[in-house]
Amino acid sequence: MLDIFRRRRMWRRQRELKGSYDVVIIGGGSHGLATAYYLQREHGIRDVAVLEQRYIGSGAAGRNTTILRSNYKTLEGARFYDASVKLYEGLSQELDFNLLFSQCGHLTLAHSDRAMFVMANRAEVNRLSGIDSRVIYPEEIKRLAPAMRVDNPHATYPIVGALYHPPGGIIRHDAVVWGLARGADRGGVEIHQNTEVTGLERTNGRVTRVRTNRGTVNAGQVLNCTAGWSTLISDMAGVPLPITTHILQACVTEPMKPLLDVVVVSSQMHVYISQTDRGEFLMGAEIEPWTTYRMQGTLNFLQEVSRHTLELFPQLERARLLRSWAGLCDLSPDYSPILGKTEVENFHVSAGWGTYGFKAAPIVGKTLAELVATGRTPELIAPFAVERFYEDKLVSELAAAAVSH
Amino acid sequence: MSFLLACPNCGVREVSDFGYGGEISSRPGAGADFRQLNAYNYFRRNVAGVQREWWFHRSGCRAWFIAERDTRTNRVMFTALPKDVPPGGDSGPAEGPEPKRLAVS
Amino acid sequence: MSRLPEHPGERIDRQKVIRFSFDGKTVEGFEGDTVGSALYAAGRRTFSRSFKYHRRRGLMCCSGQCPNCIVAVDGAPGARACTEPLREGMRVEHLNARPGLEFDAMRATDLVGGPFTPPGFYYKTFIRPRRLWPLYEKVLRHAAGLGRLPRQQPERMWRTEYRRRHADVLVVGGGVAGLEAARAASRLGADVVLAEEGPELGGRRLVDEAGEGIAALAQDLRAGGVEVLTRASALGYFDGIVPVWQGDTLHQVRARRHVFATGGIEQPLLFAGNDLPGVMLSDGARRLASLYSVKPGSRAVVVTTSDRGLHAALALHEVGVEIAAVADLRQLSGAPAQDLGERGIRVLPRHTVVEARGGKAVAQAVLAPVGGEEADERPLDCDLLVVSGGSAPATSLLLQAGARTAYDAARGGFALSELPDGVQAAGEVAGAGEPDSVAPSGELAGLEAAHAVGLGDERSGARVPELREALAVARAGRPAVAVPPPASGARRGKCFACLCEDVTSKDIAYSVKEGYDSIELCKRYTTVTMGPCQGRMCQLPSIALMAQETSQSLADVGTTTARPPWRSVPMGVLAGRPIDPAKRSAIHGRHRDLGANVKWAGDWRRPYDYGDPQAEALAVHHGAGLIDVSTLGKLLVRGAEAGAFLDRVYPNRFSDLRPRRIRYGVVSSDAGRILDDGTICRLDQETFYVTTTSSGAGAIEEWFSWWLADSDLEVRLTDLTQGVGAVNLAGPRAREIISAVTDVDCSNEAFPYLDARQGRLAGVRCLILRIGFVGEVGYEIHFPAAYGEHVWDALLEAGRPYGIRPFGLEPQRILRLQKLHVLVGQDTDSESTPFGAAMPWIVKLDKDGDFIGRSALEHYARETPATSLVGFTMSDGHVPSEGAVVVDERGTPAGQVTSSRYSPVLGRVIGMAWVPSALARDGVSITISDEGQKLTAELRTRPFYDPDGEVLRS
Amino acid sequence: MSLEFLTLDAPAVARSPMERQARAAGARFEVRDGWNVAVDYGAPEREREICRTAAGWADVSHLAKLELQGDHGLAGVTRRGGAWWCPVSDRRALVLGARGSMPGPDETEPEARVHVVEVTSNFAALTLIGPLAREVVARFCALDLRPQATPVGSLRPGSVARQPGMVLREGEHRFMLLFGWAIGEYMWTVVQDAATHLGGGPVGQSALEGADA
Repeated sequence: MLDIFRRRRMWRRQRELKGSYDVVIIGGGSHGLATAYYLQREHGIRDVAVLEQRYIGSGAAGRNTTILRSNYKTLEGARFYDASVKLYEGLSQELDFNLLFSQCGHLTLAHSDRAMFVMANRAEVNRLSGIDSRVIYPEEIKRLAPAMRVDNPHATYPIVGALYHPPGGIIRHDAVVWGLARGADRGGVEIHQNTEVTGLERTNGRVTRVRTNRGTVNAGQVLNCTAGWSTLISDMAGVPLPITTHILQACVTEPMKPLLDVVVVSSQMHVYISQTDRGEFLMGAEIEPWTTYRMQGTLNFLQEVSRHTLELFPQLERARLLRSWAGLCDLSPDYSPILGKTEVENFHVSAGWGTYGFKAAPIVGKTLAELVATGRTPELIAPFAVERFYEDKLVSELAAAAVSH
Repeated sequence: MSFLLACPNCGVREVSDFGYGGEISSRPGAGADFRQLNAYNYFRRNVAGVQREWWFHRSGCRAWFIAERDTRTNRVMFTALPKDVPPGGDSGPAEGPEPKRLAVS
Repeated sequence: MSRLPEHPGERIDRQKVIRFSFDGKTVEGFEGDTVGSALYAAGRRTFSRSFKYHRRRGLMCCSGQCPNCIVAVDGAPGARACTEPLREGMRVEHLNARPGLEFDAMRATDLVGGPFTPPGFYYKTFIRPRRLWPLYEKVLRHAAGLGRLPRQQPERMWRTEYRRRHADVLVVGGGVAGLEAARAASRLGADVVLAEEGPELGGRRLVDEAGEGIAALAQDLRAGGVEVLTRASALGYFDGIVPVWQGDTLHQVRARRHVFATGGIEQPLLFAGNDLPGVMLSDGARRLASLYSVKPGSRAVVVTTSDRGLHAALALHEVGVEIAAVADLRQLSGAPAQDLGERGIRVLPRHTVVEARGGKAVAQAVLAPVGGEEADERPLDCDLLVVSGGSAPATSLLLQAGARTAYDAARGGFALSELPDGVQAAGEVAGAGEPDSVAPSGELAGLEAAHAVGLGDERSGARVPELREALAVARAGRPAVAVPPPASGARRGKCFACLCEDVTSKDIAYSVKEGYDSIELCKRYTTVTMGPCQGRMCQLPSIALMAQETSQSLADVGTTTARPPWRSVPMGVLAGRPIDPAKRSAIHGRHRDLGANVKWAGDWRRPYDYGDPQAEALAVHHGAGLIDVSTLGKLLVRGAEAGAFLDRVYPNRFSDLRPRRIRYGVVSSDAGRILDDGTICRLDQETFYVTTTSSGAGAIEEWFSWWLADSDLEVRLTDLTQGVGAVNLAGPRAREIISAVTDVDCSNEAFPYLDARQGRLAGVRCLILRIGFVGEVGYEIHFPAAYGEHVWDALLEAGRPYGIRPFGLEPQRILRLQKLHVLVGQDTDSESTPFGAAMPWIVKLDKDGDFIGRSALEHYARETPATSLVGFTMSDGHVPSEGAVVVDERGTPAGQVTSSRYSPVLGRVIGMAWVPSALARDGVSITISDEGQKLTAELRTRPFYDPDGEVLRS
Repeated sequence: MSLEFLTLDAPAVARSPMERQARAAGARFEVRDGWNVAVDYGAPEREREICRTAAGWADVSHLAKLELQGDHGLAGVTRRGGAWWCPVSDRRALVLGARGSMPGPDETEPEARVHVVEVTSNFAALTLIGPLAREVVARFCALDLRPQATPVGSLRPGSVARQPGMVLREGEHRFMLLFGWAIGEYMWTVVQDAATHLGGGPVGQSALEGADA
């Protein structure tokens, strides 16, 4: 609290790159910074450089819709994201930086029997993994989201029920980035912004040097923690990834007085809605089906997201949409991440997160740091190795629906 | 409603008129091993640059065709029915950035 | 009242008094007024309270650019009072003050605020104890937010719609440049649309000369066929589409060329108290006076960085405003300064304003020499402080279109440096805002746009270099503009860099010192430029402040990304009409007549039941049932190589299927996963009739045509899904019923199981397939959809003596479950293979040649799947949820229930589930976890009803 | 055994998927060529007026449609004997018109090897007619229907009200929308919603024939 009266730099001024680092992390987003943070904190590894091509949090970390949850469909996914939410719960105190994590609860609406099937299945897998998640019905939905139009006889998509996940919620995404960056910086990690990786040099099956627009550095281990560019970086190391890159968009309204206290998601209507602490309604929709690296939004998105939001919240019809943005999203074939070791010995990845990356930041940081420090893949992330695609052993979150924030 | 594509049968339409079929890849023959098969099934080149890809005119004539597009700009170089596609283009070198010109005044 | 005497050019009609309410009190204005001008004329200075500090805010720009006069109109927050036209009876309310606008309890945040609420305040507070955060958060949430919406609203009440407009040229901006561009393009024959944000055309000409000459120009345009839209805001640029919001309509303009003549945005100055009501931009004060005949103040101080402010001083003086002094940040003084001097008005060169003082509104302005000492300050009493900090080109739409800007020191702002293809810029936004260049710049842009779409002639071609020359001459003669220091008087109080979010110059300095030293980080941390004005008022000042704090040039600081929409827009406008597509069978009307319980099934509306699913299921066993299966996908696969093609896209064989025979098929992906299933009937040597699942129809058509697209196979595909209706007649009396209405011999000998026949049924030509999805003797009848009701009626009529009942999807699900027929998409998912789904017989690996999925299926044929699909029955009558989880002995999820129903004919609960393959044997007990309850089920591998298919074949 | 079951030659009455909506709007029906056709909506004169001044819409789903597969030899849309012959691709064409105007089995290009499939009830259809017809279509369709882009006698397959469809420009102020049979009810709702707002209304066959004359 007293910190507010002390003006202190969050992180040190940028310096020149050194000639070599024990660990080079490519990507100054939530994953790269979390990994750097846990490397110094849990393993005392401080000779770490985080290379960010623009400014920290400029990619997916600063563009997502800030939703956290762990009610995944697969056992592997549920366990993994549960560990992440648990870390997030203590992160404000640990970083001494309020990340504004609001565990306001997360509702995934079901509009059909088939959707109820999926909800029941997720609820049960979650319950068996110790995750608070259950199927609820319209009466309870109305209590949780009194402003939402729940039982409308003329609804195109009647609300049959919902998967309710009380620990889910929203967090301030930029604060996560800044808090982790400060923590990593104070532990000795170097954060280099405006530092773009232009090439990776391989010798004897290892990545030995990292070329950047600010010079070349030697690296003991290299981590690819990028989103949107993950295949481009991995290609530099000669590691193919089963990923395609798409845009995902979001938008906010002008700030309103509080109306909605939970996160509402409808996969059938392709929309997810929350109201931020500042009062803005924050909405997202589905990924554009075509691949692209061009971060430009579409009019279609604004139209569809508005139409679907108004179906649930007709009173927002005169609320003004203020700003929209697009980010890049790396999709894997089974909607589960690609995490951990690759065929190149000292090159590890955190990639292919689709729309789930931000939710996983702390646990990715913790597990990747452990992998880097010990050379062993932590059990929690073993199912997510890239090798699974060559073996056709998918961890499919697909039936979790088209969009599922 | 983003960029435009020209269906070889119907003409220019909004991209939302079409279904995307992904980059063109070659299917392994019968002798391929399981690993090669899965590389075909799951791995994509995902190039940042010019690629050839499948599109389906879902809202119109319902024909598949091939487009060559720069994934960095979404500029479409050409579209053609498979039988009319010119040779080459497979993972060729990426083009330079879009030409720019000076503003008026 | 502070109305000026009537003068030509005023937009109000003094004969027409309009009454409306502000915060419940009745206010009068005139027809032609805006809410802002009427309230101001009535003496109101404070319109709303600010976002964070709850400071008083009122009119400032009078053109809808700044956030200061945002109010709620008829319950809808977000309206800009200064542009909102006055309507009789409208209800206007302030935002963000409680209990009232004049006494606002949250004002305390301003009084004690400042040092206590630096940027990032929330990130640094309320961290411990963790359990108290939800409580703090609740308080914070209620303090935030501006507008208030109804708690509940049953329906959308506002009719909005889309309109698609194609054009050769879209001109955005109806100032002189835009009008000239539109006229030039349209004279060459272009189909032109012009969109102007304001209520009338003219742009800055409305301020300078009350719109002189504009009417004639506009008349010209309309006569030339230009579609002129006013009160029409261009919201963004989306790869050639520009959405234009006009009232209840969202025009989606797809033009081949775009001319952006979006002008410039007059910039405020940063000084202590620069947000006080009564601090007004120069154009704003002039607009009030010239268009609405409202006297903006009685005694004004004017502070400017350009001639714009000097002209304003002259104009205000003209209408009787006393000018206490004019401060010009520049040294040089030209003609307007002389004019002022001649009128006895003091012009102070190299002076600026360091503070505005006052309680409810400006009462005093403190002027001081630029960079001077406190001793040189001059406090001047005034009730109006007119400021003009220069103009920032409104480049947002251009940037969205791919243009680039670069810092132009001579102009003190970011000017266009590169334009993308297909786009022109004209007028002030292109740096040609002066009277001698604005018209030529517009005309040039119009000509170039027309030329680019293939119009024009020799004369128009020759005009282009002339215009370029004229512009170059005009540009050469233009004086450089002084760049104002970013802030003055910050130590005296808050200088607002961002009025939307209450970000002060100190906040920006503070955040830079904390390390948020790039413009993007600073933006996110302080939220500067993220408010409703979209950076119009704060982008340039915040960049200047950043530059000062980081000792960089403005060019090095750079700009933030331009994001749509350029003007905040009601979601209702974006949403368009709330009508959603639905597919309905040709018999749907009959289902409605019968009171069916209709639900979604994929993109179809289908009867789930007709009131009593159990009875409907029993009717199928005891007499007959009739179900509408028109939703099935139906593909015609024709050609000499149709059989070879099906052999390629299915794992099982079809080339050997005899004409008039039917075979079940499963479509597999190249990874060996089940995509869809259905029946394939060979009509003749070259013709197959393929059905797919209801939800898979479109996808399978695409899948098949994809495999055909680059193959040389002589095969033609026709999708008949919507053109052909289908019903399934099933039950022990089905044969008698169908025989009564068809000329086809339906005896078991003449028409055995899995055969197909064509003939007439109730006069209609039909294709009859003998298949049995529901387990009883059944006929699936296909016919032209236009006869749907006729065929349906005829069968129900013929079946009446036999107790026929229509049945829906729900009873069908019970019936097929009794037969353990797999429902693709219900019992299978994206990972299911035919082997796991207990259909190994569907894969013919002994088939010659390649087929889709062959390699993968060969692999999986050798492996035991982890889980397998089997039937089960419950001993205790509990119906487990579909989706309930099968657990292993350690309680770990190991499978799932995919279907479960009570079967009335069997008198027990049955289902299907994925279980570990090792357990998938008859009689094995498994544990199901359902909402935490542990249930026991017993596995069955054979159908529950008619396991050997004797009924079916009888 | 081939495709007889697609033929519409029954003694029964064939019905459009929009029949119930037309009835609810006050349509008076007559059976013509085996189809229940909305002849008028009780006020033929007013319906003709709507077609002259605003936009009328008429259900024309009863028009016969044939798909030609193979080398149809059509270079562009042509009008033959009252039917529109519309190439969709170089291997596929759609012929549509009143039942009597349709080609017989031998009348397709004799030298070309063309296969014919009856697709009448694949496509429901609405004709929009009147000076505001194009504005009505612009409310739900992104196709460029300006005369310079879509002259009279052109067919434009593309999204119509977010569904696959086609627009055939039959005249300066006359457009036919073709769409899947199963979305007839939806499409009527969309057109009614847009047209009514612009002063349009449903019109019967008589008004349409009046406009033809």
